[in-house]
Amino acid sequence: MDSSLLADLVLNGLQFGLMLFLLAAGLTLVFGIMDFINLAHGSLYMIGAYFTASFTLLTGSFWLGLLLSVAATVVVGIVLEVLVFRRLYHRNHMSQVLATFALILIFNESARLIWGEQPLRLSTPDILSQPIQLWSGFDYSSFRLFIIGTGLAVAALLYFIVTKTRIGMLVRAGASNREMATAMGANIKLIFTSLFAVGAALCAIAGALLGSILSVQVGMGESILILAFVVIVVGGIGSIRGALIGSLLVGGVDTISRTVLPPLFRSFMSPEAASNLGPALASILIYVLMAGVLFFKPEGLFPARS
Amino acid sequence: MSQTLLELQGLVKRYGGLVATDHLSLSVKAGQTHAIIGPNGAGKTTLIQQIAGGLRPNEGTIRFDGQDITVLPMHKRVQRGLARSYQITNIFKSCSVLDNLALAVQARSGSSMRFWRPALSDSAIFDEARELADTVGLSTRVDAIASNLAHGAQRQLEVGLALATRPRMLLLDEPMAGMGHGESLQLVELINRLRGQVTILLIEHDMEAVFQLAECISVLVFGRIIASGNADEIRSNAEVKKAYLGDEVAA
Amino acid sequence: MSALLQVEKIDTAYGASQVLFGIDLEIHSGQTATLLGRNGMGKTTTVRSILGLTPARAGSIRFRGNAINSWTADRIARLGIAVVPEGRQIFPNLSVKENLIAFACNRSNSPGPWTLERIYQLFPRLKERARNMGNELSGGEQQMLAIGRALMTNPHLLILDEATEGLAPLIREEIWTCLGQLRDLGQTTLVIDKYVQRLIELADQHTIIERGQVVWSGPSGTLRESPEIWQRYVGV
Amino acid sequence: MTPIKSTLHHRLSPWRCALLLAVLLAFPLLATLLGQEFYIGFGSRLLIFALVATSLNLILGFGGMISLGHAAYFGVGAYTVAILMYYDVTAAWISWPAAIAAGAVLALGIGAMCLRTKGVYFIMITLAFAQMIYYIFVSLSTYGGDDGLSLPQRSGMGLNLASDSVFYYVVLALCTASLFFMYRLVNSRFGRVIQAIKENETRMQAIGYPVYRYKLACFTVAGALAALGGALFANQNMMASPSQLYWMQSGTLLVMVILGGMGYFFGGVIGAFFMLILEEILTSFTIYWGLPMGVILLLIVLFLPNGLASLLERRRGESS
Amino acid sequence: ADSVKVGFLSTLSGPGGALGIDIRDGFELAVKHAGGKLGGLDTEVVVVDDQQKADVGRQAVDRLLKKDHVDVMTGMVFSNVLLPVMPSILANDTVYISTNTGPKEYAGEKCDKNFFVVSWQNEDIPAAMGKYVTEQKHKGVFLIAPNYPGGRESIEGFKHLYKGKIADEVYVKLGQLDYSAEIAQARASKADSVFFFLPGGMGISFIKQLVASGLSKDMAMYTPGFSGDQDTIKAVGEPMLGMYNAAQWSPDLDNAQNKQFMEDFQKTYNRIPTMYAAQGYDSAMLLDGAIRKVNGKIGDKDAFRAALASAPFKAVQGNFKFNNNHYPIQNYYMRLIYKNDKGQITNKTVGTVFTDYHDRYATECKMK
Ligand SMILES: Nc1ncnc2c1ncn2[C@@H]1O[C@H](COP(=O)(O)OP(=O)(O)OP(=O)(O)O)[C@@H](O)[C@H]1O
Ligand SMILES: Nc1ncnc2c1ncn2[C@@H]1O[C@H](COP(=O)(O)OP(=O)(O)OP(=O)(O)O)[C@@H](O)[C@H]1O
Ligand SMILES: [Mg+2]
Ligand SMILES: [Mg+2]
Repeated sequence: MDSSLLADLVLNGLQFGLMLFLLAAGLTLVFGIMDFINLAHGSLYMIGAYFTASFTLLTGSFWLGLLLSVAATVVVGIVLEVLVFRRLYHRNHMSQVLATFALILIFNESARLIWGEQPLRLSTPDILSQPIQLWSGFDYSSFRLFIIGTGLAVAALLYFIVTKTRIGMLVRAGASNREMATAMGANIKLIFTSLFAVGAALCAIAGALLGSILSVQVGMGESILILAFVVIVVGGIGSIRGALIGSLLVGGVDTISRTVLPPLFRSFMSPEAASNLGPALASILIYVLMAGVLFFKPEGLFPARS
Repeated sequence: MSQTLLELQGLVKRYGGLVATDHLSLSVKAGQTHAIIGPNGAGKTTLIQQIAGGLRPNEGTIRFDGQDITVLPMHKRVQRGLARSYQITNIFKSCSVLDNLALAVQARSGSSMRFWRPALSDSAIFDEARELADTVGLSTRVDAIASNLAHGAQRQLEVGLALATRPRMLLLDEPMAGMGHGESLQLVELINRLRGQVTILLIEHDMEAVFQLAECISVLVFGRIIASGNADEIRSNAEVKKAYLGDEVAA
Repeated sequence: MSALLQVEKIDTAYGASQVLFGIDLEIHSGQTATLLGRNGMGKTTTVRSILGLTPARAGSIRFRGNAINSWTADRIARLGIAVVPEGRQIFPNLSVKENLIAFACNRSNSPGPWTLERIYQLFPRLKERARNMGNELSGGEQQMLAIGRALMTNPHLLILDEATEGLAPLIREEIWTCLGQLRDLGQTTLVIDKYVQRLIELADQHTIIERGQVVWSGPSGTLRESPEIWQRYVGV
Repeated sequence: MTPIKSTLHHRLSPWRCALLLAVLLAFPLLATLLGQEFYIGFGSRLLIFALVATSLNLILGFGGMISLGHAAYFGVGAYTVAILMYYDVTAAWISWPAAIAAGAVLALGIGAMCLRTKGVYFIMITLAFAQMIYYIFVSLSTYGGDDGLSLPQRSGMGLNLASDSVFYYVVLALCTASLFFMYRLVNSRFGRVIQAIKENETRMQAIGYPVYRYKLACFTVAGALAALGGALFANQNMMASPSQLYWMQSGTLLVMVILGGMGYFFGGVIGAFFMLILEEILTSFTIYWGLPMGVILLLIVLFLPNGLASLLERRRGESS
Repeated sequence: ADSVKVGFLSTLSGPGGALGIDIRDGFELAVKHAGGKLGGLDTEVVVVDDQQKADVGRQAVDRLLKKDHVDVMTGMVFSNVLLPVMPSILANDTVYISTNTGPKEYAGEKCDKNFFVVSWQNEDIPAAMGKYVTEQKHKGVFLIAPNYPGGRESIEGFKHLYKGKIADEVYVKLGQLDYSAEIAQARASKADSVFFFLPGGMGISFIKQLVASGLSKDMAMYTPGFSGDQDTIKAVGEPMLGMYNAAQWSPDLDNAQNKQFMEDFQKTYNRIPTMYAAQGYDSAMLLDGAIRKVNGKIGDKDAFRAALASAPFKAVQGNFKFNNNHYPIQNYYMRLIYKNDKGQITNKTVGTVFTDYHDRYATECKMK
């Protein structure tokens, strides 16, 4: 394997993994800590991407667009929490599944109504649109490097907040026993709403960043949502550290198998057959990874609570 | 005299660095009521869990009625006559009292891999469940939903479920916890009635009950038994006093 | 002098079933008061109403001069009430240390507040298990932790609801001693427990309730001299 | 002797069942009379999803096993029929039982591995296995890969299944039989055990039940019935496609059951009927049908916590 | 009948949605032109989205045929939808006018009297590119296409006339948007040119990512017209300049009907049409001509089919005839993306690759 392929693998894996992390982090907080299954998490990601596209168009600046989008998505997240989710915390997981499934429908259809059937294009900001030469003979997308940086920064910040600060403890306390945490003087309502807001903000960032390389379209949330769930289950639900390791594992497995398997198969079978098998196997490997982890560690790699 | 029913040998259970059960050996004679007392965190619940099959010991063997059951799954132990009640009430909350008991009776009356015949046509099961409700003093409440019962009545049902499996040995983990004096007395009475038919291993911090019921008391400290004997011996044991009883015994 | 806590004629119900019928209760600063009664008589419910967890339907509750009837539970707690609840209610996903420090503060501006070190002194067992998660503790250890957690907020009023349940006799003794020390330090406390004789020695003021109503209240002296009262209502 | 009152017993009103059956029997005639033959095929689809959703309700609502992989059995049932037909095995007598067997074996295998985990981890690991199967079929280019495998014709069984009406009655017969079987099952000894496991698994162990074995048996039965549904669906739709195996399909089935009412015998039927009919009605008004659909579903969760069936039946444990 | 009902099943959402939308707009433009009539008959177009999914298409077809009772069907974009639904349409003896994909499945032995293609056989345009790229004498070409019949046929077509070295051949999932893995493979393959068939949003993402990765500097890009048309250009912009791509149609083709089409389309929709729009427009015009030819008696199916086969209309791409397999005989042009005098980026014709091209499967067809 030559060095440029190796570099591609490492960087692509990191980029995809950290992107997943931005989504998984919010999901793991809401799910692991508040014990709330939010299928509409992917919808916030979609909304974030759409907002960024619209605001970027409106203001002419990606950065301003991103900022406004984060704010708007947070508002949507808070409204959702106050109007819907709050009534569902004490209900069973299945009610939450049904309610948030309904929200997916509502979000997707609203997006289609507002922004149309056609995928929107969100261009990377100018200063990050050119490749960067990392060393002679190897260029890499500066935008993807930026994603890697953002992901790492967010991971560090979240890890610190959740595990090292009082806020983090209060959040976890409120999650396991809401009434008791309230009786001890914590304003759990406010804390939970804020937590949702943080999750929404992360979604918006992820939507903006990934939307710029891919495209902004209805349904973009669902396909990645399931991967985000895989990530948090592999990492251990509720653990930020787990979400990070899980994201990198899933990102790594996906990237390596998608890059390495098809050529490997092509070396001994027809390109069409290899292309059937390669990507499918790459996707399967992610689930094999999850099943394998759960087989040996039934609560994920870093269970946040036992 | 009477033979040994339960025998523990060199039992060890570790949680990370903590040794919750430390090379513990113990034997309980058939028909006896044997109490285990000890400070908080001494490893009493951990011990019960291992005997009942909810936890696997790291070392040592558990023999029940002469046979090694160390690695037997929980339901097989129950089938051999080793039943437990839980420290925290653990019943079928949304089912009626009758259904609770009938389920336990059904467990030992033939296979339940029967897919076609309505279960209600098995009236023998339900008759027996009613009798059991009588035994534990719930005969007037058979149709009540378990979660609507008062705390004390739920504790009675808890014991009833264990009894319904027709155990030869009953493991009771702090059955009086959270009960007032009145309910405690009722339970003591019930356990007294079972004496002779069922061997009982009792964990309790309520010394009054322990001294009243147990023929033999073992004191567990740091996962080890530091003393065994009858009520008087334990009461007067200086080490036990220091580690566990304090001055309260006098009261 | 007005009372620190003043409960007047509260009615409380769970859904359709009313449990409290006009409970009165008064605790003055520095007092140790008790609430006595058989199982299921409404002791815990009274506490829950004070804490705002199951708000009273009628009547008034005043604490430190504020009418707190309609306050949310967290606001009431921040005014300086802490509880050691029935059934411990430890946070299973926080370590022992985190359980203690998560809510720590000095709500009564006490000059010598409770700190982590002092709690560890009181319950050395907790120090040994400091890094364990709440759910990895034995029943009794959890009880100690619940008491420590409440003390760490340095409340004006400390409420202990069956705080000795599941504790070994020796530890139970320690708790009584500790409560005595707290009283000497001027801590106001409301205790619910089944060891009436101990409480008579420890507390100043007693309230006995039966089926949601106050059937007797008075000072320790009276109760000590007439055991038939508590034997009748608490039953031994 | 007093009749036994049991909270684990499910009683159905014979009148309501007879009425439902009568309506279903008359449906094709009615549709033909109104010149709406198209809806006969739609009726078959309703019945098939009612069957599959009920099989999921068996493990989800009665057994408490939240599987997000039910589409695997549904899809494998469909593929069994399609693949057999690809090799010119057209007889329904062979391919439908084969589909049931395939579903059962698969559920047995997957269940054996998944049932060791609990809660959310069970949800995710069932999803994992279903997704693996999905990708396996996507990669099998012989059987159409991503594009699915079309059926040149419906299975043969001596009746003219090409006629939508005849096919409808065959589906109706099989669904009724399957539902009746599940009804007996729920009220049998086995059914009581399953429901009690859902209620309190550890206690079931502590009174002597080999819990794992019962759960696995239930999981297998549900897989087999879902596969039958899949076999019928392949015939109805004239193709087996990977999307039938995709997690969205599992999710939709889950939503049907929750919507209809978990643990109510007719929960699956009601949920499937409601979702599909609502979709049919809404699509005729607007292409943005997802919006009203979402709003309606949301209102139902918020105001009917136990699902639609709670309007009709009272579930055990609910005080009167 | 005095009216005709057209079932228009197309991909209108998702990454491939732009294609279906342009086909629909082209089709509707032609109908509007004729005053809402085709061949003098009042026309109702029932538009349905197949979401680029076979099973969605399957159910939609069932509905169009059995519930809406449409007279003809048209509109589909992708062969992975078309192939599984076609048997039901043909079994129902309904005419289908293919507005886009022309799979080899129905070009040879299985050619069908009800199946007409106005666009091209799937291999035709890529074959034109294969011929052209051979002439550029690159060291190696990296091939990439979606893994579905249309994609596989495109690569087959390219290879049919490409005589140079193939560095690597990669297939991706239809609808894929992240090409990091493929770009890594392309870099590793050391190819100095890339031929990609990636319709709609797929192509847009690919080009953008290829440019962002810096690889485009070392690789010449070639594509069939499908990814070199206005929908892609609009989204990608400048990086498209100078890219060669082949198609059966080009905006600057010099004939009357094309001039009118270009003018009307831009006036109505305020954008430059794509080849897909042209194909939609042609389809409607074909129907219009054929219905007129049978005097509105579309109930007489044999006559109607015969009328269709005679291609009684003027196609916007100029010469157009149906082959014996009902696939087109037409010219294929090489186009270059440039900036026109209005500053718009668009295609211009730079040459003709094939004249009156017959697809290579037609000989196997024995049309009854
Ligand atoms: N899952 C666990 N992980 C780590 N330590 C544990 C775990 N469960 C129990 N322990 C520890 O093991 C010791 C024994 O616990 P156990 O519950 O057996 O005590 P016990 O004798 O029943 O006490 P109590 O009378 O207070 O109920 C305790 O110190 C407890 O903290
Ligand atoms: N959540 C609830 N819903 C309905 N009834 C309740 C609820 N909680 C308690 N009750 C009922 O209210 C009454 C009073 O209960 P409470 O818990 O206040 O009693 P208590 O005096 O604290 O008893 P104990 O000594 O057992 O703790 C009891 O009859 C109980 O059954
Ligand atoms: Mg214990
Ligand atoms: Mg109480």
